[in-house]
Amino acid sequence: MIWLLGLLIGMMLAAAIAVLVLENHIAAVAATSIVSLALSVVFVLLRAPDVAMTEAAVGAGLSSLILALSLRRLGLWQIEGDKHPEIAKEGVDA
Amino acid sequence: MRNLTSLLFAAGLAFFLLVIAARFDLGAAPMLVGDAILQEAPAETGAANIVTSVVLGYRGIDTLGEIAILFTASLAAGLVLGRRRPEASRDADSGAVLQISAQLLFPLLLVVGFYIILHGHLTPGGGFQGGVILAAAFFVPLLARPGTSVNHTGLSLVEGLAGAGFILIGLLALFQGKAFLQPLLDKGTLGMLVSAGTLPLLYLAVGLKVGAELAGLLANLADSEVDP
Amino acid sequence: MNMITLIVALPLLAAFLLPISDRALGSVSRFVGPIVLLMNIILIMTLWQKSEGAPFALALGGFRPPLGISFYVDQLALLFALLVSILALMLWPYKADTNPRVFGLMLLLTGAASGMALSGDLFNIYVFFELLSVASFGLVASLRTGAAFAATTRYLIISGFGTVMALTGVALIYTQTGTLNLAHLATLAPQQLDNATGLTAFALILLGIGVKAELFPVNTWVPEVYATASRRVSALMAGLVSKLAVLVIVRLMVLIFPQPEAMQLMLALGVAGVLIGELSAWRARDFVRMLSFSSIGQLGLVFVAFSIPGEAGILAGLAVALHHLLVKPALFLLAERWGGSLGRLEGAGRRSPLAAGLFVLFALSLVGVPPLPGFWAKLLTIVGLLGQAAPLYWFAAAVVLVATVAEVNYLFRFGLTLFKREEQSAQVHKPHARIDLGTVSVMGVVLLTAMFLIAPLGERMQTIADQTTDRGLYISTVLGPVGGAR
Amino acid sequence: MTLLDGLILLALISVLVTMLGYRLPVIGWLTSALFAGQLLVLFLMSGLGYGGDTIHSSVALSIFGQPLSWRFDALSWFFALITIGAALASSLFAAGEWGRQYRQNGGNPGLLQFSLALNVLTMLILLASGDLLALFIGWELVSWASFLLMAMAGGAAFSWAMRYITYATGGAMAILAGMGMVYQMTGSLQYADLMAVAGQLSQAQVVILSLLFGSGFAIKMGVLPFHLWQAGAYAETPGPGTAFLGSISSRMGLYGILVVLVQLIGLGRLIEIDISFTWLSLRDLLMWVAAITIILPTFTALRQNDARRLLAWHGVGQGGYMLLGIFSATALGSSGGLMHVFNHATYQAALFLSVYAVVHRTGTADLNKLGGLVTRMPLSFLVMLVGIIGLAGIPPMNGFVSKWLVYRSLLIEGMPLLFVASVIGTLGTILSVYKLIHNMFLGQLRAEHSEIREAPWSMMLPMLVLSLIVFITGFMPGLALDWVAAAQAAVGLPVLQHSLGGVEMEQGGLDMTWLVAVLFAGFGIGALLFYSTGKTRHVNQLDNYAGGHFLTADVRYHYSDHFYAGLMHRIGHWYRESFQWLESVLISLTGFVAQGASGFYRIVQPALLMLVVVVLALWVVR
Amino acid sequence: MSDPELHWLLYGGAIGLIVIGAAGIVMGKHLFRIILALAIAEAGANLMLVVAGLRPDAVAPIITGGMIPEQMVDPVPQAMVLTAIVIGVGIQALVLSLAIRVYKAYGTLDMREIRLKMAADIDAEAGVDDEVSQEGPAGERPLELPDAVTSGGPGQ
Repeated sequence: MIWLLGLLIGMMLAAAIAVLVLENHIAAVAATSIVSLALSVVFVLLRAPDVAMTEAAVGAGLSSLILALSLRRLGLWQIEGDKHPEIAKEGVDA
Repeated sequence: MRNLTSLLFAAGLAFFLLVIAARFDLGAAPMLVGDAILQEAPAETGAANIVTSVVLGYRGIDTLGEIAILFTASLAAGLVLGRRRPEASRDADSGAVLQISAQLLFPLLLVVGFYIILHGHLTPGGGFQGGVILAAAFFVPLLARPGTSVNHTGLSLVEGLAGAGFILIGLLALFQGKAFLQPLLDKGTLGMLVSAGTLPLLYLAVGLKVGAELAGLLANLADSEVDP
Repeated sequence: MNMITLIVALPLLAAFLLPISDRALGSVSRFVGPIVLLMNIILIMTLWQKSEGAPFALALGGFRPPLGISFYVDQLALLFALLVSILALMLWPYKADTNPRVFGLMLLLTGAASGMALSGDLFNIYVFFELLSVASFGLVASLRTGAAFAATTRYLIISGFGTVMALTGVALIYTQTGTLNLAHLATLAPQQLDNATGLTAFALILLGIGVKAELFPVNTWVPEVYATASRRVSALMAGLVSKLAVLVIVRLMVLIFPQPEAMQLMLALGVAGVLIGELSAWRARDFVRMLSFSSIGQLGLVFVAFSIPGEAGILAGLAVALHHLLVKPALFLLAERWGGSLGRLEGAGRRSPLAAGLFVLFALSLVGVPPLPGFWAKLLTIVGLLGQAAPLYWFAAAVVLVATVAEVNYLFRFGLTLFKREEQSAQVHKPHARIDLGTVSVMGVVLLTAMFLIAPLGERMQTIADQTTDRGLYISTVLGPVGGAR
Repeated sequence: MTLLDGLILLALISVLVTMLGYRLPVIGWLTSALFAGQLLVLFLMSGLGYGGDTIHSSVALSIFGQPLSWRFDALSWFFALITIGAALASSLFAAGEWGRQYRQNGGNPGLLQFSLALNVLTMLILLASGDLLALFIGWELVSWASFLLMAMAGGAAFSWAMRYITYATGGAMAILAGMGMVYQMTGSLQYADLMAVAGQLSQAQVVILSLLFGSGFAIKMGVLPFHLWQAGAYAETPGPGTAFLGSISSRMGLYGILVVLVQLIGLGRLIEIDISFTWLSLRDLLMWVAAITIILPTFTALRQNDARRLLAWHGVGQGGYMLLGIFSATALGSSGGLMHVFNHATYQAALFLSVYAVVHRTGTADLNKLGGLVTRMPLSFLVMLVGIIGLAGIPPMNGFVSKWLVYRSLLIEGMPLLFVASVIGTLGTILSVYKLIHNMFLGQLRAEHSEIREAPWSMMLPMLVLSLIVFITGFMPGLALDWVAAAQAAVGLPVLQHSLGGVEMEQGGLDMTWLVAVLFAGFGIGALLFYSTGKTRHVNQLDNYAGGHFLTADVRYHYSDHFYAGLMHRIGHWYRESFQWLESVLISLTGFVAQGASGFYRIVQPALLMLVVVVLALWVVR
Repeated sequence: MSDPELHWLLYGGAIGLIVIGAAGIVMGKHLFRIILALAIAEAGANLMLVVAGLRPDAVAPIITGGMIPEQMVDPVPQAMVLTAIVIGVGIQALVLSLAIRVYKAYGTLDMREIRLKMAADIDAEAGVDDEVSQEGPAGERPLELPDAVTSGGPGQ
């Protein structure tokens, strides 16, 4: 089981870094929800089903929905991410 | 340069937090309160899901604060975003398939939501999770057919009444001479649907409130135009 | 005694129902808020009388502490709860065109603030703190200008970062002790938290909560938020919200983190706040930002005062905090019509002499001119600081004294500007709204009354400080046999 | 209710009356009457001035565990006498004609009277203080009351008042720090407790305490290097206010020094402390500061072309004599210093009032635009003559007596260098007062002033009374020396043996009665010779010729511009500029730091700061 | 699973999330990324709380079938995390709606530009020409301000 946990946490951290590094905003949102999903699985493994459910429903579901909606409102809903190259470029300068 | 400094300090934070974590007695949480609650909770609240009894019983006021925060956030978001203009342009309707499936999904989600809420004291899940699903239930048709206007009045009615219900249940205990938010009613048998006194009622209030709140928020965010 | 929970529950209830009542009753619902606040005030007064100053604890939901959440109601908590209601009533947005949502936010803010004052549970404090924050975000943004939105966003981000830090601190404490009840923590702290983990947790919580308390260095939001929010909101934030955050920090420090390192950390941050705040205020070119920076400096002084170990520190800190709580809102209200650069305000005082006179009164008290109350606060602080052996305290005293000179300079530079003979008579200054001026006048009267009643007030504050510093009393009240299921 | 309560109550009533009735036309007279009443109460307490027992106030408070009490001893009484006297003179001066004109020019004489009353009240509270806390409260009240008086004229007065209050707050904060230290050492703020431990304090503690309290009080006196604010601030105060401030206000600093350094810590402790790498003791250092305070401001005064500023700069300089006398710690010197407070107040008030009488009639205090007024305003001239003789320290006026005492004690104590320094100061004084009286009253009368009249009686009365006092206490210094001796006893200094005419000593005393008699006999003989030769004729000042032409009123043959230009050329003005340079450096430095501070609020990413602090805190914690 | 490696893994994960989130907040120039980073940091704090209540060989704190198991994990942190998650999403929604308004007002989400535009707005409203002295403090101000600060330039 520890391997599973290790995998999940590794995935989580990788996705978290991806959130900061990815240029495309939609991809970043997706990465955020991957973090949440992985986290909710971790919660299940940690014997916290309630928290897992909440994290899945709120973190992965609702929060991604909210983010996606506001992406649309912000005019950042571009799959290629080339319409606002300057923002995309400056998004993260890590 | 600044990024370098930032990374340096972020690494420093990680290092020090790990140093602190290294001091913990790993694998042996003290659980002073936790153990006592595990011992007493089933008898005191009658809820099989001890997390629920903590959320609504032992830490009920936290939950009150939490729904208040959600309420405040949606109030503030409403204040920030303002009301939509009726003549504002809307997104085009999505296809018929989506619309029909959304209509089908609505009762399903509703049922699931209420199920999760009402079984919150027995199984994992409860007001928050169910509330989110309720919100989704209201939001999916909206997504499918952006033209439909949200019934803000209804939402705020549910929202207000549910929140008030939570507090009133708490106050009821207060006026019976007990402590605020003290569970009332018969505890029932552990594990039955009708058990755990007022906890399911509280969870229902929480679920409705969370659902209405989030639905309102989503609807607000989804409006494609706001007044300037 | 259980009724005390009403002061938290009633505003929340009213806020929840406000959208409904707004639809149903229309403008009548504007009076709901003030009525609730009045009820709160009456409730607290009667309870204070009934408890005769003796602290009591109540277990919410009837679960015995430390399992359930308990409220600890001592004079300090009651005092702050009372001040919350009174100040919220005074700074209520009475203007006719106020968005009804603002009323709801105000009520939520009051409820959260009262809850913070009373709560005796670490995580519960965090929850109320978040509620307070969110309500204040809404209030700050309520003017709906671009600058207000931008300022709120920046404020929210730094605040959110602080929240994460504070939550991590709470997690550390829980990992170490397994409890969240402050009284329980107080019994465990000497063994469990008197170490690096405890101090780390304190540092994290201090910075997290310090965002609201305008603690250096997490106060960069202050000038922009106060400049863009409505003056009443600024007054509320500078006067009330910051003090409640301070109150929480003080509670934690007294009960859980009495280590000298914790105090010195707070002292160092406080000193930096005094220095930077007052010097920036010295450079400020408009009234509102001058007040904002000066508020940072004053809050720094509050932290400096509270970081004096022992009862002297609590007494001094309480005096400084209460004084600032009265003075800063008044000054912000005066700023309502005195916006704009200082040069534009030449001769404004001659048009509204009452307002200018009040400004001078409050400014005098702020810089600590005897026998106004501000002087006693400053005196207690200086005497307390110099009474400590550590050189950092002496340095702090020197900084506070030097900062006072800067404070006099900028406050009275402005004060004299008000009385300049008008060279450019083209400038027309709107007179203050009657409601603002009335509120400020009341505050001025309170200040003068406090000046005359300083001796009995001092005794009362002494008893409050005694009670606050008494860890044993706190523990026995909450965990003792009496405190359980009353 | 004791007499002290009565006095302070009366002062309070004066404040309230002036506050409520500031619009009344008779407010000036009313205030004068109230001041006279206060003076009366003070005379009822005159036992103090002759060694009577301390009078306590029945008011005593305890705030935050700190007892607060008030009392009057001989020193307080001595200072209170000067205070109320000066206030009475100023108020009387402003009550009649002057106030009317002031009102016409847009001023508010009621506000002036109110400020005077407020200043007197606060000074009485300061003088009555019975412990360090009360002293500080009184001190701050006095500071802010003078701020009001200085700022009330508006315009340029604002920036001077601002400068004053900045300095004054700095001083007050130094005193507050000193109080904090005292509290830390003794656990209380009572005089008695500090006196009790004063002997056991370590040298470092004494040095720090003396510097904190000393500099705090010295700021009010304008002792170097804290003198920049004073002359301008005093000069910009409306008329009689200047006289009041110039004569007594800054002496409150001396009172503080007397109480804390002399009475509580004791000069003996200061003498014990040697300053490393020099041959000076701490006391000597302070005396040298005093000496420099005499010289530099006096020569600065020489350069002034505004009569008010000239006098105000002398006010700064004369403070040095007082300090010099008191720090000498002998009966002779300290009595000189204390008496100089009284003397300075009297002649300085007389001088300021006579200058303002001239300003009242001519509308200017510019020394380059006046002259020859002796024929038009002879009484004012007389008052000024008496005043400058006093200021310059020439017999037979009272200034001579006090300065003589100081010189004498310096010589006896073996401090010739300081003696020389103070004589240099006196030299400068004589030169500059000559400039004053010459440019105003002597020489050519200006055409535009040919029709002016003597000042009205309401203004002349206080002036004449003051010059009379200057003369009488010069003639019979024993009158004032009685009070001085009682004050010396009150602060624990050795008491001067004196007689009505002066001092009796083995090494050669001073008897002013004889001296004055001889002097006047000399004058008499001179006058006799002058008038007995006959053949004098009164000529108009234009009945003369130069370069073969008769003179007309519009030709200026009166040398007044750039008075002492040659001397000034030799001295240069580097000394005064050097302090201004210091001040501006300090301000720039503050500005620089402040700029950095507010730059902090312009950083793009506040979260980074938070992170930095978290990490630093963790680093410290670990 | 009592081995410390597991705990290291979990604490490492939690701290990693917190630090990545913090780094994102600190370094991010784009408001939207900062909001995402905030969410990640919160998730890390939540994980940390849950780990705090973890106990080896225990089951979830739910009584199934009416019998009380021997060992259950601590329910209190779970309840707290439940609360924290919901709080987090509320705040996220609020900050997103603020971001929408900021975007509407200033047309950008770059934090630096936002700050500059906001500062200009505030100065304009206060009637202060930024950093140009309207009335100097007591005494003169001999030093001219360097350009970098005058223009409110980048704090690099």
